[in-house]
Amino acid sequence: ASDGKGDAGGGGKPLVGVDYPRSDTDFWNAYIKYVPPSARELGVELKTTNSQNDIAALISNIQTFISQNVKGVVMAPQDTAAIAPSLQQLADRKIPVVTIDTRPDTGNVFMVVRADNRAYGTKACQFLGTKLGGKGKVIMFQGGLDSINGRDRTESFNECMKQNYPGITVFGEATEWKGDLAASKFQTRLASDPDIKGVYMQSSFALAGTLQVLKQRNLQFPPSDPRHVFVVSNDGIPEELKDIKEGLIDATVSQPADQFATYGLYYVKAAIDGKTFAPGPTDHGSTIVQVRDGLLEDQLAAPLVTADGATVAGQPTVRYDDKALWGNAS
Amino acid sequence: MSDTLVSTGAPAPTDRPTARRRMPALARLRDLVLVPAIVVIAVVGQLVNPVFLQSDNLINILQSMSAIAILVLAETLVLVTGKMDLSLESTFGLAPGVAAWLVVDPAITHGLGVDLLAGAWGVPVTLLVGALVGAFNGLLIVRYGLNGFIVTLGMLIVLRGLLTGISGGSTFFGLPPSMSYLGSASWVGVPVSIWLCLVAFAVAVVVLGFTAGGRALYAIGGNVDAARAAGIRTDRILFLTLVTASVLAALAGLIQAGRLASIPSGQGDGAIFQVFAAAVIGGVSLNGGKGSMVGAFTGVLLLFMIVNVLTLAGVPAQWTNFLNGAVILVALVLSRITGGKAQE
Amino acid sequence: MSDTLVSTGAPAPTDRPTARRRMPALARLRDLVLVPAIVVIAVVGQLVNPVFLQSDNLINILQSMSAIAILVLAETLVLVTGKMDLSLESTFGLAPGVAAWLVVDPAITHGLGVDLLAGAWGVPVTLLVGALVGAFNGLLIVRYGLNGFIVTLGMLIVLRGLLTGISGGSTFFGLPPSMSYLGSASWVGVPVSIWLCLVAFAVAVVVLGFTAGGRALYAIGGNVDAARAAGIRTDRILFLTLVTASVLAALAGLIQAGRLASIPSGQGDGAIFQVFAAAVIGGVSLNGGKGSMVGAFTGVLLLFMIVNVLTLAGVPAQWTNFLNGAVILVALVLSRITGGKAQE
Amino acid sequence: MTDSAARPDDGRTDHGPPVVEAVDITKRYGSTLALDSAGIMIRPGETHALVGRNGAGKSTLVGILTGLQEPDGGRVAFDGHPAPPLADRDAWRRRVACVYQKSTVIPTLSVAENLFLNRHARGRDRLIRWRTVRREAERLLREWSVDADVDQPAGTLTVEERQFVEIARALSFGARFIILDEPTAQLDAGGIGRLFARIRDLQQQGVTFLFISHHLQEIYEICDTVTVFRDARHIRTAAVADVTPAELVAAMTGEEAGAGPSTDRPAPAGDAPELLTVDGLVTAAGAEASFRVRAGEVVGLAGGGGSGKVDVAETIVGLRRPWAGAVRLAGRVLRPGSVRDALDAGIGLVPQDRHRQGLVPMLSVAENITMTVPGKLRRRGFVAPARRDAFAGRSIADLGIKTTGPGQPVSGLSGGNQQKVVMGRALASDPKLLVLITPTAGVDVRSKQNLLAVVDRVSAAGTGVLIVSDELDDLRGCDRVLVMFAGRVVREMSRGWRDADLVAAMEGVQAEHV
Ligand SMILES: Nc1ncnc2c1ncn2[C@@H]1O[C@H](COP(=O)(O)OP(=O)(O)OP(=O)(O)O)[C@@H](O)[C@H]1O
Ligand SMILES: Nc1ncnc2c1ncn2[C@@H]1O[C@H](COP(=O)(O)OP(=O)(O)OP(=O)(O)O)[C@@H](O)[C@H]1O
Ligand SMILES: [Mg+2]
Ligand SMILES: [Mg+2]
Repeated sequence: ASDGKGDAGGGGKPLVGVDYPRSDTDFWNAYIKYVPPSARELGVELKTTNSQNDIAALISNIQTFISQNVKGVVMAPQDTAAIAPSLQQLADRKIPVVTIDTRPDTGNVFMVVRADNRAYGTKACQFLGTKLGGKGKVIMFQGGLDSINGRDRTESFNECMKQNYPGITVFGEATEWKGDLAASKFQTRLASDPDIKGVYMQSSFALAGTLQVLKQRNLQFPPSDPRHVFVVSNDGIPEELKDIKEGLIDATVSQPADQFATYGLYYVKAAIDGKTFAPGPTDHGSTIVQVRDGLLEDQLAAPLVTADGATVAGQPTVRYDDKALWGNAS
Repeated sequence: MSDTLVSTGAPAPTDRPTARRRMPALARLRDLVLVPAIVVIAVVGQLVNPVFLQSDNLINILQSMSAIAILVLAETLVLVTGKMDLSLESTFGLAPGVAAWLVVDPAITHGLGVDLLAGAWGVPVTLLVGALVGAFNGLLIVRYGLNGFIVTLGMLIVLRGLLTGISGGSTFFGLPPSMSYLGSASWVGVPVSIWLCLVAFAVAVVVLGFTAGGRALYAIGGNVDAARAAGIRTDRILFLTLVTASVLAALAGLIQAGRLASIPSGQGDGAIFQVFAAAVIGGVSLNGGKGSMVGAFTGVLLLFMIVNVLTLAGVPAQWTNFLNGAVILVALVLSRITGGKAQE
Repeated sequence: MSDTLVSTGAPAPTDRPTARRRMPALARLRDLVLVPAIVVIAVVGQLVNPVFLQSDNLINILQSMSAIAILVLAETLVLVTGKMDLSLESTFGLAPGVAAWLVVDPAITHGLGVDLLAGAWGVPVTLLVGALVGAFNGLLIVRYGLNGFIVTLGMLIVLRGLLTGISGGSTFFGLPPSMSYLGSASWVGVPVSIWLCLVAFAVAVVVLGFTAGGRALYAIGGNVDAARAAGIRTDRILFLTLVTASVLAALAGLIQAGRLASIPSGQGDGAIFQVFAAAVIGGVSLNGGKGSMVGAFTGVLLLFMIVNVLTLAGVPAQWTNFLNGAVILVALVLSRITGGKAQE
Repeated sequence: MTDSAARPDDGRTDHGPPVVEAVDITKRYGSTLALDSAGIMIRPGETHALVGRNGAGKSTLVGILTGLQEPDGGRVAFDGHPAPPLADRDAWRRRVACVYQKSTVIPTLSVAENLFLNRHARGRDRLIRWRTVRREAERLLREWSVDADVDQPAGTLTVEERQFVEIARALSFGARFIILDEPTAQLDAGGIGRLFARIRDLQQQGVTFLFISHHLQEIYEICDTVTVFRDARHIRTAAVADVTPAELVAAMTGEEAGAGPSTDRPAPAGDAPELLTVDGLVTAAGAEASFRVRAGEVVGLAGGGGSGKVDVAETIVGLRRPWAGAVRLAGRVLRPGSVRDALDAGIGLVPQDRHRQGLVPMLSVAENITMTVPGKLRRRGFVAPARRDAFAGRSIADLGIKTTGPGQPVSGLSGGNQQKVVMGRALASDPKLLVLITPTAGVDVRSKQNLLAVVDRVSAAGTGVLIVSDELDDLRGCDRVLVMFAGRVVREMSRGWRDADLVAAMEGVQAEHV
């Protein structure tokens, strides 16, 4: 209540602290871009910080939120174990918390807004498995080993492959979310296994390098060509949609950056206003599930985007030019 | 270059004696050379956001810097002797990481850890790992005379890889209370980590300034042959310094682990840049023999105040790093200039 | 030394001449000290996976190392003069990043870039940015005599922040063909980047070995006062070296950008550790005055061969870093030991 | 003192066990044999001189006698008991104190701390009492009439002051046996006087000394016994009174003492053109000078410590930027502060300190010699190694540099030969004017003669020479000597001066402006 700008007192806009997890990936930059307009729309005052993918910085940022008397906090802790003490602190001060993208391992929050990372891996696996007809070799560019989202995608992809497409060999390459490492390892792998027919990259970080390697090795053929190498990316940034259109890649998972921003703030405002939620379908096409005692999670839809929007392995997909995709918003 | 540049002024003979006499006062003031900068940042911070000087926020600054500050203390010890230890940033993560690996129960942590030891072993094992790393560094550097920069650069990579290896890249959590105590408890309303950090620096000030061992570090850093000739057991002291620094890094890692109630496999990654920046801004010489604990402390304090002010000011995320870097660069340059002559 | 011994008449004269005569040969062999290690790795690689020695894979190794190799070349130049430039890793990303920012069309890239210049400006702007960064470093280090480690540590942070600032942290896509040519085209079946890298090293070997300017770098690194007293324009040469190194880093960044057809805002992040490791393994001294381009080249080659073999061997992801680090550490230690006396 | 007449060289001891006895000491550094079954025996109360050419192994023996180095073979005994183990530094320091040849002052620490390094005054809580340390340090410095603030970093001291800190420290241990390795090399006459007075005091108290110096007159001044080393071996030990200087030199060099530099070099023709013109030069440090050097003339620039002679010389050659005034060489005005320009104009330089400014130790002899003349080695724009080696080969032959070949790193040469390399570098450009700053510092008798012979040779060929030195031997061959004192040229002495006059002028006695 001491802060001059935002004040919860008597009908003023509530002050909400939003911590951005990092500003060096396209996906999170899109998220950062969507937050302020959403805040204006919902009528909340913002305090933002950036923890640069450093959990210690996040904790310190939460301290500054507390000292600035925020009424609610939205954050996206990339390390889901380390956040527990801070959650406790916020809970002690009755400050509601919404986490985006990740679910804390321990401790409770008002709502988790995320897409299911395990589903990303499974979707990519089903797409590649179907397109390759259940046999052949695929390479997977894992993100950082230290990322929970990366590990979820890796595990679910591997599990799905083992279960549904035992005929497919998967080369998993650790890349630390670095494009140059991915490109080098792709090249090395192509040298030993030139018959790789599928690529799954866990984020768009490896996009350009992968395409460049394919181009250089004359492996870029239109999807209709039997020599085509199937590429599945992840994130749904505009560049990926463009590449799908041009037939350079085949699919991507569109992480709803815009909805992360909107619903993160929506739930925190709701908490400040004293609303509560229960498991079940929502008004925006997603489902709230209770993932453990006292922890609700709004699992936003993360559609698989393809060139034709056809159904793959029984799952619906979205066409690359669908206006609903955030990557197509101007 | 200094020859030509330094001496362009008026004829020296007249002002030389005064220049001499001014020196000692300056030398003592050198430790406090950052105080004006700290005051400026504090004033700016208060103007930017009145929250800045509230005790809550000040405690926040001190707490968030406490682990790194101890790392800076450790590096300062090594730098004073004229060596370098880059691997401290990895020890910072590895030491508590190994302890966690040995004590946490895979049943709770989804298969992480081996649950070999009881939780109470966490702290001793952490410090032991620190000591072992330091001893290994010492063996290569002191015993076999290998270049410290090179050895610890290699160790930085190996130790980080080791932590990734045992953790599989995951974060250790579910630490025993003994391991999280230092980083999470409070005494009289002030986090233990702050007390620990302040006490560590106070002890270091006394040791470096008023004990034979501490002065030996300066002697070794200033001229190792001369130190040996004066009867200082240079090898033993260098070795002990490296071990002490690694143990301190392990302790710092423990504080960090307690604060996060977990140990990410990337703990400490890249911290060495910050550590060097803090030490050097604080007047510690990379050539050895020069630098004080008070200076090093003001160096870390300044860096963390800058970050805090930038956060409070709500600087656009994409420019935070640049501004942070620019302030560090300016501080580095100013500290060199006020710190006296150009040096290599 | 010769004074004393030549006239002793006692045991020395018989065995000394041979020892002496071996010296120059040894000195030349020193450049090749890593060759055995490279052979060992090659044999291991071939055993692990028969693909290893196929031209495809060899080209792959050379191509993936070409950008870093040029960075190592640049750092070697600086190290030979007895300075250090940590900021090369940031210039590596910033220089092409600024060029991309100026030339790419925000309409294609969703708001990234300012489209101020035509695509053809990409390459000159990249090199110009490199030159400016080098000149700024040179100004602070040579003109104002600030410590190179400190200045470039600050610059490392600032330049990285600057790239994050202008890119907003996003990756630049849609580079003009001129900017991606070097990293993506091939001549006679071999990528241009490999040619470029080999030519750069060949030129560097000639310049360092057979031109007055190149020898001056060694003289400066060996004893800057002596070099100055011998009429070498030390300041000017140091300045030019820093500028050249930064321009080379910019060029390396361009190659990398072309290879990935994009510039992530983290391009080069952490590369300096690798660069130092390669240079030092290759026998370049951190104290200046010692080191050869051939040695530096074998250093990078060894590092990239190790990574390649580890990839081909399908080492579990979590242990890759550790193994990589361990091999580097062993190579560092061995190269020091075979490279002769212990040194600081 | 009383037993100075005894002859220790036959190994007979007649007054208790020797203070120290080293027998059969062998020490190798890589392929260098620094000591070859050498030994020494020093008796209680004597002042024992150790002489020998550069690299004879004197300092190596000092290292072994003070426990810094382990001999590869042989044994050391103090007062008849075997020496303590190397690790027990305290035991060594109780037996022997030493002023090492290499500075052991730590520049970053205060003067006070340097004086009491590793033996600070401590309170009952084991913490250092700085106030006491400072007071003791002030007392100590006063004894040596060194007027320096004990709180300043030792790095800010002048060379002389630093040397006194070393000496004061070594002598303040109260040790009964003190080694002084070339303590006078950095001192001027006044300083040497103070040191010797003090040594005589201690001699009265029965303190034993081992004294090393290249200045033979000092040996005769304060020593009782002298040991000569040559080529890593013990050659001779005798009472000082029993050997003539010529015999000493012969023992050191292994040959009959040759004649000193010839002094019968013809004076330059009176109409020789003016070569160097120094007009109203004021150095940045405030020293002033105006003088001329004609072609073929050898001019000395003399002065005591801090007289500004080096300052003036370094300003002339462009190593320092002048405050005012101009320097012309054969009519061409030299660009202030540019060594390159001075070299291009035709100056050849031997800088003051060969280790600091003279040589790049890791580079080869050939590279060091040719460093100033890259232009002469070029073939199609590139340095041709063959041409470089040929060029260097000529210098090596001309100057008689002992080396395995032009490719040997210069760090592997002995001091005297290193100095010849510096001389070779100065001569490489066929200079019109040779500026030699303290060219024979730390160089043994024989090498000194060789270097000065070069001066005679080049001046005969028409080269002007400026020798900047306070060594009378260096200056003896000069046509004129300019004497500086307190930053001014106070006297000009033409050939035939008497030593006493020159020394007096350098000390500022009868100072009168010319
Ligand atoms: N640390 C060392 N490493 C290698 N060689 C050494 C070392 N110290 C001394 N030497 C060599 O040992 C020999 C003897 O050196 P020492 O310093 O004892 O000579 P010195 O008689 O003291 O000469 P000076 O009169 O020049 O002081 C020389 O050839 C020298 O080059
Ligand atoms: N006229 C002067 N008055 C006071 N100080 C001076 C004067 N001239 C020179 N100095 C200073 O004295 C120091 C020694 O000067 P310089 O090296 O020229 O003397 P030097 O005669 O060569 O003595 P040394 O024989 O010790 O080398 C320098 O720091 C110089 O700046
Ligand atoms: Mg000696
Ligand atoms: Mg002088």
